[in-house]
Amino acid sequence: MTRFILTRIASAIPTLILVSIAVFGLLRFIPGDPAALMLGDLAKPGQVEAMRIQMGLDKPVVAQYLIWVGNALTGDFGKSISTGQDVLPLILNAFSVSASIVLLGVLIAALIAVPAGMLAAWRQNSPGDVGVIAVSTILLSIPSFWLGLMLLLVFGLHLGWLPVIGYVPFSQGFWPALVYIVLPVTTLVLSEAGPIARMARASTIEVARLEYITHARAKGLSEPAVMWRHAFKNAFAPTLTLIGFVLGSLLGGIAVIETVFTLPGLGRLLVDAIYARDYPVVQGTMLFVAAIYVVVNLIVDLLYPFLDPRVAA
Amino acid sequence: EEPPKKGGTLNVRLNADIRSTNGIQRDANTDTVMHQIFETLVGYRADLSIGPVLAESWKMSEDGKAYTFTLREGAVYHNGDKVTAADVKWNWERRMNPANEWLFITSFDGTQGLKVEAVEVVDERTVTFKLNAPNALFLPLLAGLQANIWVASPKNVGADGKWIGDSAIGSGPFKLKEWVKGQYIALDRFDGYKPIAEEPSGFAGSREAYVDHVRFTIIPDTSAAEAALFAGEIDILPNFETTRIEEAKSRGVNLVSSQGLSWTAILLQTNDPLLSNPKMRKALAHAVDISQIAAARTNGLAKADPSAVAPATAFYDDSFSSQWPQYDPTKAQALAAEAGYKGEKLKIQTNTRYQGMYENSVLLQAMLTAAGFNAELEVLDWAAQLDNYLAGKFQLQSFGFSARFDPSLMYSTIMGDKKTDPTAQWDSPKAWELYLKSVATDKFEERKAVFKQLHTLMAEEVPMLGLYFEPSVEATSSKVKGYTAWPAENPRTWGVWKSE
Amino acid sequence: MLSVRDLTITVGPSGKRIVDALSFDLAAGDMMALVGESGSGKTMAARAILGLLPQPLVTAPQSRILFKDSDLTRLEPKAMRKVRGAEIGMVFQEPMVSLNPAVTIGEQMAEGLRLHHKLAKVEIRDRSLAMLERIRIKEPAKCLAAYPHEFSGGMRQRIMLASVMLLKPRLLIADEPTTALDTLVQRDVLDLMVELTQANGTAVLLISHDLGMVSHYIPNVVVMSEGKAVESGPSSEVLRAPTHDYTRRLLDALPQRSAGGTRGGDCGKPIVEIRDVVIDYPGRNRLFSRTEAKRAVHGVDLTVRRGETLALVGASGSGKTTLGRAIVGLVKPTSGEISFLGAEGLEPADRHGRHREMQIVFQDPYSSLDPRQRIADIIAEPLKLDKSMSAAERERRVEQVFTEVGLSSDFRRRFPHQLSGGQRQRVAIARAIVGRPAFVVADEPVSALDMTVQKQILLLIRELQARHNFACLFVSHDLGAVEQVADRIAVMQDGRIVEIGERDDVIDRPQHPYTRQLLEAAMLIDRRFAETNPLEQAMAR
Amino acid sequence: MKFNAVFGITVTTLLLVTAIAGPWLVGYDPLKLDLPSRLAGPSARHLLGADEFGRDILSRLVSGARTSAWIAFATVLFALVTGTVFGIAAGFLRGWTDRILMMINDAFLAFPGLLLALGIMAVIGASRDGIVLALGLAYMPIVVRVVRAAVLSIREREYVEASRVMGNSEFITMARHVLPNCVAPIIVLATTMFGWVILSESALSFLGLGVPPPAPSWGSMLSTARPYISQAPHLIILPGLCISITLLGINMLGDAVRDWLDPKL
Ligand SMILES: Nc1ncnc2c1ncn2[C@@H]1O[C@H](COP(=O)(O)OP(=O)(O)OP(=O)(O)O)[C@@H](O)[C@H]1O
Ligand SMILES: Nc1ncnc2c1ncn2[C@@H]1O[C@H](COP(=O)(O)OP(=O)(O)OP(=O)(O)O)[C@@H](O)[C@H]1O
Ligand SMILES: [Mg+2]
Ligand SMILES: [Mg+2]
Repeated sequence: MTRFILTRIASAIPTLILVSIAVFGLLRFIPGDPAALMLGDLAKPGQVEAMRIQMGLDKPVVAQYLIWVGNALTGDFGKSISTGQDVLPLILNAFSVSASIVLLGVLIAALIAVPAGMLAAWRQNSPGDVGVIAVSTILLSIPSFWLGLMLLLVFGLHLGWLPVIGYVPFSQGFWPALVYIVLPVTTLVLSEAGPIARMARASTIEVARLEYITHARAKGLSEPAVMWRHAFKNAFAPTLTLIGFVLGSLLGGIAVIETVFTLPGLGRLLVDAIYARDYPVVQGTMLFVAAIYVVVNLIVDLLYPFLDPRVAA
Repeated sequence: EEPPKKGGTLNVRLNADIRSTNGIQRDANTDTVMHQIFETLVGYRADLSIGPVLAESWKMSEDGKAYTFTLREGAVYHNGDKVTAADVKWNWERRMNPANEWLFITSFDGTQGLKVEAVEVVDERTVTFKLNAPNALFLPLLAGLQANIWVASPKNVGADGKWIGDSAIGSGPFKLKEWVKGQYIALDRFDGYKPIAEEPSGFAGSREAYVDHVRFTIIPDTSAAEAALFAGEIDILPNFETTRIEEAKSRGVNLVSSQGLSWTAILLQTNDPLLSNPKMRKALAHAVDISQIAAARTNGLAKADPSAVAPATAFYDDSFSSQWPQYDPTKAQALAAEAGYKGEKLKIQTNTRYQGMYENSVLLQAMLTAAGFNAELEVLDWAAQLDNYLAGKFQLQSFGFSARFDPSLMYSTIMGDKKTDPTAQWDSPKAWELYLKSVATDKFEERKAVFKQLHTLMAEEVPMLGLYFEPSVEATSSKVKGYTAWPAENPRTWGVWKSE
Repeated sequence: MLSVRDLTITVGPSGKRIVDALSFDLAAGDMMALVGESGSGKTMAARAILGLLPQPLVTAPQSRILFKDSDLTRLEPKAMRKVRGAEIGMVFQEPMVSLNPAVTIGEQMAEGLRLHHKLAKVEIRDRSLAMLERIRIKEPAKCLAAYPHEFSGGMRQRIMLASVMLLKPRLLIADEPTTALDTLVQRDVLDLMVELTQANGTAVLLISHDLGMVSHYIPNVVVMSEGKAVESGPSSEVLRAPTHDYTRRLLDALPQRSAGGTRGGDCGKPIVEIRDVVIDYPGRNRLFSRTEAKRAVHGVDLTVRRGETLALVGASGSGKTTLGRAIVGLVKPTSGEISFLGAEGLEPADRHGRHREMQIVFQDPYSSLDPRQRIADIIAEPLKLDKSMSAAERERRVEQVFTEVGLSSDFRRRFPHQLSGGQRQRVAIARAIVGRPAFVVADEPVSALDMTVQKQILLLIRELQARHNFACLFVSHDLGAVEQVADRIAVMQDGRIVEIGERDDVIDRPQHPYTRQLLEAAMLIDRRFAETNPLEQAMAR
Repeated sequence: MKFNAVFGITVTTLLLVTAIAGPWLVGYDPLKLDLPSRLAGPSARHLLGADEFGRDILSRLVSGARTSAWIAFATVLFALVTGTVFGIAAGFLRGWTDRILMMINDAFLAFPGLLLALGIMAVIGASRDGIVLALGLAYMPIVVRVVRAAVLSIREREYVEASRVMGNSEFITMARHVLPNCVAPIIVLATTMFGWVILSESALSFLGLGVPPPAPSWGSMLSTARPYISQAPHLIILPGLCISITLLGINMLGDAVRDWLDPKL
């Protein structure tokens, strides 16, 4: 198993290299110039050029890449072009924000959606099933930024129950932090619960018709027991893939939700950096996001054999 | 009107984090925050005249080539040190040091005419700036917000000659408490601040502060910022989108507005085969109803102004608005036909990052289409559009110029030789001569006459389509008292107090 | 105790009748057998008792199933759950698909005990272990922690039985519970059932094709054909003097040693050669460790010649299936060589083409049929590889195979789940032989077939051999069938071949003690059973 | 017929009819400005009201249907076909093929869609096809993952082994036995994706990378209406409703198709 983990991590290295090259190349390929953005309409000819030299952007792209990789290997991801801050702490701070919301949100979404989807499948075509389908489909069709704004309007403005903006890290106390992330987490829960519930329902329907389920019933097990002990593990595998995917992509930043609720998360960091053509930040963040993605997938792969012993890890 | 009272926290929205505290790496947000902490020698009043800030008075020499400033009595830094004339010199030299890459070096080294030849310390509170020639722009530049020519304590700089991290020891009414990157910048009132007697106006005059704390909260999303304002979580929302005014009023929010200085325009590439013909450009001008665009976009707060002279400045009168090809689609068609236009595609570059630029372009496209032009929008990422602006790679572009406090500064921005400076919109030797005339004197009437001539020329050549000056609208919660808008969009936190 | 009246099962509320007015009674402590034609509705009748009919099938309203004074057809779901497992236990026909692949054996066994008997953990474990031991599972402690796919077909069948019997239900319904068991284990299992009836007064309803076993163990019998009970009564009487035509045919079909006897020598060349093959199953990955590997086959040498049937018999779990799968290339031997038609090893690359010559009938036909394909498509599939064959020819061949294996062409458009166990098995056989391969591995191909069909299939194999000279590795526990079809017999125990020889030599003059035990335990029904009382015989044992 | 099939077919047909015949259905030009009616609510002049430039919402919705439907269908089709091919290839061939495909796939997945979209738009310019390509490439790796996972579990089944033993090539085995048995998750994913695509398109429009204005798409209508959310809620409710109903229909249709394909029902 340890070997498996090590090989998996080793096999992620080419992925990371691929990502870094693609990001590096694409960034320099798309129009837009960090120096120009910094100067805006105040720029005078020559000033942009001077700024580029100062930023080290005048060197050939390959040389820039090698310099960057070399520094990155020593843990130096450079400094942000627009704010001059070190990239790594910038990323880690932003990640802690995104991660606490995403983990909480996806966890709650899964805890609600997976049982709901499975229950719906179990009572296929019952009113409960129709209800779950309807709710999950409706949730699925609501844009999350819109949902977030609505929540903001209702709970933040009309009712005034919750703060509208800002973020307090958990290190500054549990309750204050909680108050600030209730709305973003709720938005995330609502927008992620739809697909998860549908996936759980579909795969449970597949499993529910298998012979061993009938056999479990023949043992006199109650329906919840049949479902929990026999259907769950088998039906959960595809859902786990989906959850893994959702986690992997969300941990890389929930730009929209972060923007609506003004959370200083990874997604916003990345989007802002892309718009500002803040190359070091984009590159560092991308590498980080790719690494997160690899780790989440590794965990999913490690969990898989527990759900389906026939699939050897 | 209740009397000012002390205490409380004032929350101000910023749409992005600031860049640094050193006055060199800057943007509009950075300027806003730094001007609460630091003081320039002189500043703009709300009527855009120059008033005292750190310098309580100044004198121009007879030949107009020397300005002598007297520092405010009792001015001290946040660390208790006295502000001295030597510090002014030291700050100046730091800025002018090419290694520091200050953006405005060229404004003062003779490249653009003006040159500060020496800064001399007369005594502890008196300092003299010596110029190469009289220049009407010297004081306006010194007072400019973007140049950030404020006076900082030399202790902000370490032994290595570099600015220390987030250090911000200034002499303003607030001192930096905490800068949490990406989230907020917290300021505390500096109780050692001794204001001057002059009434506060714009960035000039007394900066006496009332609130105990100021917090600039970073909220990039406009809708979220509004929500925060309506929920009472922020007190001041600068740059309020004019189209949202009705909504805000209905929610009990106070709105203050004033004429603005940011000029919104449609750029025309005069090198373009089609647009190099002035007839064609005139045809376009006739096809666009700028007053309707201005009205729709600014909710009636701003009038159309095709000239570079802002209505907020004392130089403006109605002739700047009226002297321009009138809205007349028939005439537009006739002119276009004369120019040999045969339905070729006209591409308008725009972006959605700035709502104003976007909406202007949509309106423009609809009007041009209605007048029989084959106009098309090309929506770009702002960075890409800016690249094109800098390289002159566009046919039409919806654009906005940031605030320039003096008409000459705005004219100088749009003028130049397209061969060497692709950002120049108006490549006309005649116009350049007029511009030079406008800065050679600081007599008001003389300057105004020159501006009129400039505008007449512009209406003749139509190098671009000026639309209007974005009004400066700020929304404040009903608790905020004593807050007024002024042409610059940068909010002020002094002179403001909160009621219960 | 159980009284079934007019049990009628239809496809949908008004469709075809699958079971037609079936009635019988079963008293406490009694054993009864349900025998009959494959597809006659035995399985469905049994499932109806527990209210577990698959989707479109429903019990007609006139049916009554009285169990301990309540009518099971009218019971509330909650009350029904109390009956299931605790009162009525059921062993399903297909053990391979009836165990949950994702749950350990221990957990699946413990479940019922925990639910119905509320026992402590230790107690549950002890009882499970004891039961596994009774049914001859080696290393029962390890077995509890293992997953179903790690077991052989027979082992899974025993585990199923164990988990049901563990609960000591009042009524035990066992649907073909011993098809995958060797004769020794089969005897143990049946003894266990008898013990259960005697100690607890459990009633047993056994569904079986094995008339030998029925005559040895079960006092009463109901014979079904086409959904109806055509005959019933004490087994001795019914089997001695069958009155119904179908019963008579059934008895006529009892396996006999084929006259052809040893054809082995004449058609010479080896088609499959196995040299010193060892097969290990790798262990399962745990988070930080790996369960140890398991050796299923320990160095086997074996040759199958053209045109012969080599029967592979042996203990359940001795590695027969594993060996068969290795021959067709589904399992890679750890060491040793397997050659087919003189060429070595079967890599996926060269499987194409040459592999058409080699087919397999899987031990578990259900899971080897694609649930989304119709029967005719499943059977026609191997023919599609032969590009020279026209669609019409293919059609004709499929039609022919349908009759050969005794399937009516009604089934052409059905899906696998709409068939009975025996019907599925025939589909699997049909698929294997439709392309006229040179060699077939048939893993328990007739275990789910009643005597008449079984006879038909066995004759078919012989006939095809005579006509096309194909070879067959015939894996079976049914020594009657083996006797009928085999040219040579190999006996396997614990992953080794312990005896191999001509059929008559092995059956009449067994050398190895294990072979002798197997043969002794065989409950071959022979013509003489009419004279002896099977019950007495059973008691005597 | 079941409710979901009826509803699904009705909505999809309606969508297609609107998409095809849209311009003839509503006589009003979706691009025509009417500044006095700015942000007006429903009236006789504008049945569903007017937007921030006074353009008629109804005609914009109808003309947006075409754009949105085309983008969604094309993107889902693109992602589905490419993703299924790669997913099956990776899951079935395993070994090096799998490893290399997954490496590339992971790189794709980890790549921010925004950057990808920016890059593509830079090459082929902001256009409908560019959006389809960008979104298709962004969604393809998801399909690959889901399909691969389904294949990994199905390939262990005995009927797949049976097919190989039969002598079927790996390709035939995949096409005939593996693929049909993965349809359920694929259909669920496809219908879910339909929604994601419409929403992503709105996000792209919001960032200025969507359908080039002034041509409307539901997504861009939704995003540009955002500042007016409380002032003129119909601007955001109506396109949102169109999206939601369409998705509801597509999802139900998907469910119906899946049930119809399922032999066990
Ligand atoms: N879902 C279904 N739809 C239609 N017919 C079905 C369905 N399921 C089973 N049948 C038919 O019902 C009949 C009875 O099936 P059943 O499984 O009870 O047979 P059986 O007596 O157990 O046969 P075997 O001995 O082969 O297991 C068979 O002919 C089968 O084809
Ligand atoms: N996937 C597996 N992992 C581990 N062990 C296995 C696996 N499959 C089979 N075995 C073990 O290999 C041995 C041989 O199994 P095999 O299926 O070949 O037996 P068999 O002779 O066919 O038995 P039966 O007659 O019961 O079908 C058994 O002990 C079984 O537990
Ligand atoms: Mg049966
Ligand atoms: Mg076996």
